[in-house]
Amino acid sequence: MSIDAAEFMQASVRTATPLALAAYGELVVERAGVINLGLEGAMIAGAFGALVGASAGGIGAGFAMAVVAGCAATLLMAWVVLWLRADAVIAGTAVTLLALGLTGTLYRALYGAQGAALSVPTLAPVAVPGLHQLPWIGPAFFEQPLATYALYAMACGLWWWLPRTHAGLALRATGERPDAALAAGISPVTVRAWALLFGGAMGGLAGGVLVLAQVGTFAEGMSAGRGFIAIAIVVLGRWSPVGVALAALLFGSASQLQYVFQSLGWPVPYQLFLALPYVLTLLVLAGTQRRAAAPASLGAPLDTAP
Amino acid sequence: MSDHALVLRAVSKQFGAVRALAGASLTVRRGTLHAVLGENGAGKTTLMRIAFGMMAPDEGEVEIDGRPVTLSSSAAAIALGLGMVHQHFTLVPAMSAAENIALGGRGRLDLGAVAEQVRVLSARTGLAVDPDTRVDALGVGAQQRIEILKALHGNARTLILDEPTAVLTPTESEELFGWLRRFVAEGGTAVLVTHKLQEALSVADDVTVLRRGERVLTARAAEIDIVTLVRALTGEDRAPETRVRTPRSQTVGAVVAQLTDVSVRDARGVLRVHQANVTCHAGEIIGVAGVEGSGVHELLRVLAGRLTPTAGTVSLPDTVGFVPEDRLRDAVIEDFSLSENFALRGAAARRGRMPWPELRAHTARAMAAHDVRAPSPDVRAGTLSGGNQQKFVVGREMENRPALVIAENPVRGLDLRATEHVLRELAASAASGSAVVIFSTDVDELLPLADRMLVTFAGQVREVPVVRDAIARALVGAA
Amino acid sequence: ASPKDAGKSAAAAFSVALLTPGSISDQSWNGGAYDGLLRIRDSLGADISHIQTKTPAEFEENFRQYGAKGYSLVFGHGFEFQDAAARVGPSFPNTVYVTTGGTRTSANVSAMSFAFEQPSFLAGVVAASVSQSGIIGCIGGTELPPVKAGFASFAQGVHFVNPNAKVVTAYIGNWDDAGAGKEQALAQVARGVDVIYQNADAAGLGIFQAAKDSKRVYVIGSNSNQNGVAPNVTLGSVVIDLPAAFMSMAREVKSGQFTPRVHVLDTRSGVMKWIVNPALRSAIPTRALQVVDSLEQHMRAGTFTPPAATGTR
Amino acid sequence: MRARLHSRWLVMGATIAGIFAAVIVILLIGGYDTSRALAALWDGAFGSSYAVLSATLVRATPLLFVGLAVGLAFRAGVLNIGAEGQLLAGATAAVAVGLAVGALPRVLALPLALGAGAAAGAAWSGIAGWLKLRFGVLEVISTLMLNFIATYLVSWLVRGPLQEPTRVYPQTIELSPAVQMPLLLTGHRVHLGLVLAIGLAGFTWWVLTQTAIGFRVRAVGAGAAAARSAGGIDPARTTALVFLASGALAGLGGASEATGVTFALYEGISPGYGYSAIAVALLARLHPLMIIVSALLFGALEAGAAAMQRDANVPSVLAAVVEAMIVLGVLAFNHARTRGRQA
Ligand SMILES: Nc1ncnc2c1ncn2[C@@H]1O[C@H](COP(=O)(O)OP(=O)(O)OP(=O)(O)O)[C@@H](O)[C@H]1O
Ligand SMILES: Nc1ncnc2c1ncn2[C@@H]1O[C@H](COP(=O)(O)OP(=O)(O)OP(=O)(O)O)[C@@H](O)[C@H]1O
Ligand SMILES: [Mg+2]
Ligand SMILES: [Mg+2]
Repeated sequence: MSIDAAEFMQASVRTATPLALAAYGELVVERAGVINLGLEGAMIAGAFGALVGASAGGIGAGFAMAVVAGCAATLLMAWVVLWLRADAVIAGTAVTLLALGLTGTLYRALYGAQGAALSVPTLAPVAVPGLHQLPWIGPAFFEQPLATYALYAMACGLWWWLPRTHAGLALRATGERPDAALAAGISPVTVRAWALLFGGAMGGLAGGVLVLAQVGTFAEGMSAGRGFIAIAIVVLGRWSPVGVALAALLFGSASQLQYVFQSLGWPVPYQLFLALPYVLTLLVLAGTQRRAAAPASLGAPLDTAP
Repeated sequence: MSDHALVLRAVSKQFGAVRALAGASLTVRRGTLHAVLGENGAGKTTLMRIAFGMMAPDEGEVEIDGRPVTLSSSAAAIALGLGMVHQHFTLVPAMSAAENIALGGRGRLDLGAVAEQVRVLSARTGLAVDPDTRVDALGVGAQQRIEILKALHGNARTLILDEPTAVLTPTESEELFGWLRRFVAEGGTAVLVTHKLQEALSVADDVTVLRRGERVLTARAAEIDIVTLVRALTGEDRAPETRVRTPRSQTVGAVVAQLTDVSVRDARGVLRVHQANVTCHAGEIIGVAGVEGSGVHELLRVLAGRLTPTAGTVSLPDTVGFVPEDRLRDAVIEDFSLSENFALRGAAARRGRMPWPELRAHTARAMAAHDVRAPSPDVRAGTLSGGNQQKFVVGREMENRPALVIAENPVRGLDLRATEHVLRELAASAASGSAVVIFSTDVDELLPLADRMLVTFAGQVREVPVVRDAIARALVGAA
Repeated sequence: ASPKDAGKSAAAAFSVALLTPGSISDQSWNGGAYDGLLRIRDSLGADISHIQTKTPAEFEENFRQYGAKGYSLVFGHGFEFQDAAARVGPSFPNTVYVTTGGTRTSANVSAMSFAFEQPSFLAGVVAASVSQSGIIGCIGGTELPPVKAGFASFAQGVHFVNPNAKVVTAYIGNWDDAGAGKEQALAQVARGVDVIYQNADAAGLGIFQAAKDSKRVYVIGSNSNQNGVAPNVTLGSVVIDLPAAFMSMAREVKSGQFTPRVHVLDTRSGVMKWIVNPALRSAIPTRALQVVDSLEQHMRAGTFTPPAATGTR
Repeated sequence: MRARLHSRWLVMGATIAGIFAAVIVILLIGGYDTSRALAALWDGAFGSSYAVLSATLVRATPLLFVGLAVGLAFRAGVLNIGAEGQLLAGATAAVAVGLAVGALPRVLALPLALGAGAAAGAAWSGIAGWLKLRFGVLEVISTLMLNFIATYLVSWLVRGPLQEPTRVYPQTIELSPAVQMPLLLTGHRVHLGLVLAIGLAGFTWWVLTQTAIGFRVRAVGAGAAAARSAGGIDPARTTALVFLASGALAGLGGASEATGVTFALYEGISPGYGYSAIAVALLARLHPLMIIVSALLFGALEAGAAAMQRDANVPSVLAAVVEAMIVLGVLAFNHARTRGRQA
């Protein structure tokens, strides 16, 4: 039994994909100054949307429904947080609870308590001609489901968009100093609403990937805390697109390491392996975090008029 | 096109129980520089924010270029050719000057191009700004210059400047006014909110005075004098005080504080203060001047005991009063009541219970003694006007008769009466035997006050005569 | 009675409640129990009530609430309910508490003990016969006594056929994360595993998917008959006929013949079963099927007990 | 102003009505007896002395401890979201020590177990404090990671060093009566932990408002720069203290739950109390006495949701929906109330 490095990396990227998608959504939301604890809710909503969509109209419809469902979850969040000016942390917690409950309820209503079995089609990995033959990183990065390539596009897009467009600038300014944005004619409420919507779409997409590129069916609570991990990844990645990519990859490979170690059948308590990704994250943080700068207004409610 | 670039008519605005504006009006003629004066809290900023679309008036009308408008946001105002320099910075500290100036645009963002435009604008206006430096690495003077360039960047035809000179050096102010006069001469229009009466009379074409949310005076600057202005501002019939201090006491008191060969390096290892030697005597007022980055703030913080130098010896008295420049960051906690803010002094050493009834009574006494106008010691510090906050801070720091007082820009942004009050307090403190060190960006504030002058330049501290020219030369490093 | 008006006249009628530790849509441990509850309602006309619980604190609270409402029979679905049942039992002598797992009994508290080891052993025999690599995997949700016992006996079955085979065991850490289930399975497949015995409830769905995505990898299901979940890769299922077990318990209580004890439910009682997936019968060597059949008969007859069955549960 | 005040209440009213309508519609679509479901929700929380004394208050007790922990931390600007892990550490230590001292008389044994819980909670959050002060690691993320690690640590301990002697079940043996919290009323589950928690809420409030230490904590939280410059307060020292105190409160919550309700250590001892605590504390606007009220509200909500499952056959997933809706409704109400007062 040996560990094939290329295969390990491929699995790491696969595991990192939904985490990174959700984390990019959260990155945008946090750069606008909001912490979206409803992300987990958007993710489970997306997973359920994917099941419904894909059962009715194939994979494309599945992803579309995933995005719609994720957006719906955060629209509620945006309404409560931006219009009612409610505390985002409580609202996010409630939205997640709501989404977990609602998806469970609808799932049972539509598929009965017996569930949907492994009924939806899933995306197969697609090799990028040429690139997938690169040693080590070839299969890891270029033999993945289409969703992973969409992630690359998203990452590059954000990496370009944040510093190179006025919209990106407006987003960052809103997260730092909403009053400055307001003075410059930008509505912080509008910016945050769009950011939340994007965050919901990405969370939904991440849920969709779980169903349509990995498991092939829905299970209640299958997001299993990934939304919260995605939020941690944003912090670990210091709110930068490149940092988030690295952090997601770190988390993905730490999880893979955990799986691989268990599969080797060593006589070590399995909890040790399960804790590995979190311990590794702590160690990396201690080594690198020295005064990471969060967006200055992160978590602070707006008190300017919409 | 109308003769009037901006008209505000019978504007009212209420904030909770506070009536900020009570039917105030303002008429700004095209191609003029219009000064708006008023005491702290008179409603100047509120009126300007309404003109700029950042706030909707409860009542009243806004006309721009003769056309009645309803502004939904500052974006709408900017589109109509308005630009505004805000009293309290509206800059994003974590962004570069160029990014801040570009904020509010659309489409692709080419920071290189923006930086180039900023350089051009900077050269044209004489306002030196490095487009690539992050704002949080800059001093308040530079930040103010960025605010101004930001307003100009939108190609504004009408500029509103809310106390732009409060943090500028006299030279910078002169350059700004020079440029503003040219701007106006070329057909632009400017509204200048200020507390400096002399300034208003000398650069403005027209003057409007607000009091308690109402217009009490509009006149041609050339046709009125300073006494008229003071009467309009305060509603009292009196002349402004020109000297708050009698000439210096001849006897030199004992040494209360001494810095010997003090050097300071900042977090990045840059040398900010180099082998400074300063001696403060009881009963004297030492004026300090220095441009941004000259090490002046580090020097003052070492003197205040708030910064430990990298090298050299420091001898300070037990009690040091400190009035820092950034009041809301370093001196008061906005969410705390006045009593609580008062209790901050000495909080580190306190043990056991807080004697609140005593502290509250003490605060009330101090408020009365130092003319802090607030309903009670229990109100949030954040609800006080800037002037009253400053009087409160000065009063708190004076309360246990410190042997040494350090004040940084203590009257910035304060109106006539608050300024007089604060300066009088500092003078009284010296008279009662404290050593008082006052830093001000505006050297003219120091001249009638200081017994000695220290000027910092490039980390070096030099003593100069209390003479305007000598100080001005030392500020730029000339002999 | 419809499911929606249970509890109304609970005190008068025969009323049965169920506490599950997880979601009843897991197509496995909890779903099977809920089926049992529904069977009791349909066959015995009972009023039923179900609650999903999370913590030991809630176990006790709900036992008490059902006791106070005069429920006739309350199931706590798992060994983890036994301490709470033992504590609450004496306060509500008219209610029978049954935990599925555990060993604690008292006047009105019984336990059902499922002989996982019996069908698991048979599953091990099949797995070893089908495996080409001689490396076989077990994946569980968390390490609970029945899961652990099943895996141990499964390994015995594997080694019964192929003493040199290697069995690796892994746990996902929860029962919901189907994505993690899939990754754990793929990690095993990458180490050469080609048959996986899973007992991870909803998280196990990912394990079936991993087998579908891999070549020549098979899964063995557990708790419920999971042969339909992924018919092309599922060799068979280790089934607990929870409805049958629940029914027998309910009949006993309803007829007033309840006696507190540990009910051992095994192949002989028909509650524990190894069910081959008919769709994949051809993938299993005939010889292996014959061995399984004969072992099963011996188990039924009581002439063969898998070695791992000794010990407590 | 009058008009804006009205519109605010209007928004709140509309929101709450909307939420109420949504709850009813969902229940109706699901085919449930709406009035019975809502009655069960109320009865399960407040409908009887049993509901109050054995369900609502029992659930509110741990929430109160952890709510206080989070509230105290947030007051000082420490974003401790690790109350869950600290609670687990506290429960573990309380049980471990409780098993060792079970032979001692209760007056000694119980305080020892509780003290161990508090110390373990403090130590667990102390790790995050140390990482922050020494390496600048943001506590938002380190405390979250420590939650996961604590979960797996407990999972291992109950199958390893602390496992019951037959080594079958993943749990410890039961604590001896000497280490069990006294019940407040016989026949009801509410235990001394509630009194302790309420006492601590009062004590926390007293410390924050009346003592110099509490004043420093609040000052650092409200304005660290001013606290340092004007008050000479060392924010790092104060922050370290808050990490420890907050962790101790959460740890005590775990100890109270283990010695008052579960009497043994299980891996699923907390259903996420440490996360609910954030909502509990924020809803109370971090005021220690208000946290009593909001913990009670959340405890009642949990108890009511359980009753909806039991007595009206509303599935757990739907009960969660109703719970979330009510939290959103409370948020809307809170919004209108506080905005109304500010204006
Ligand atoms: N955001 C606000 N909330 C509540 N009240 C406000 C607010 N802004 C201004 N006010 C009130 O309006 C009055 C006018 O404030 P404004 O800032 O317009 O005065 P100002 O003339 O600009 O004073 P200064 O000379 O100090 O800048 C203040 O006394 C204050 O009570
Ligand atoms: N959040 C608030 N609530 C109530 N009143 C406020 C609030 N913010 C500001 N104010 C009011 O604003 C007035 C002054 O506001 P502002 O911030 O313009 O200070 P200022 O007097 O202009 O100080 P400075 O002259 O130093 O700029 C105060 O009188 C105060 O009553
Ligand atoms: Mg002002
Ligand atoms: Mg103003």
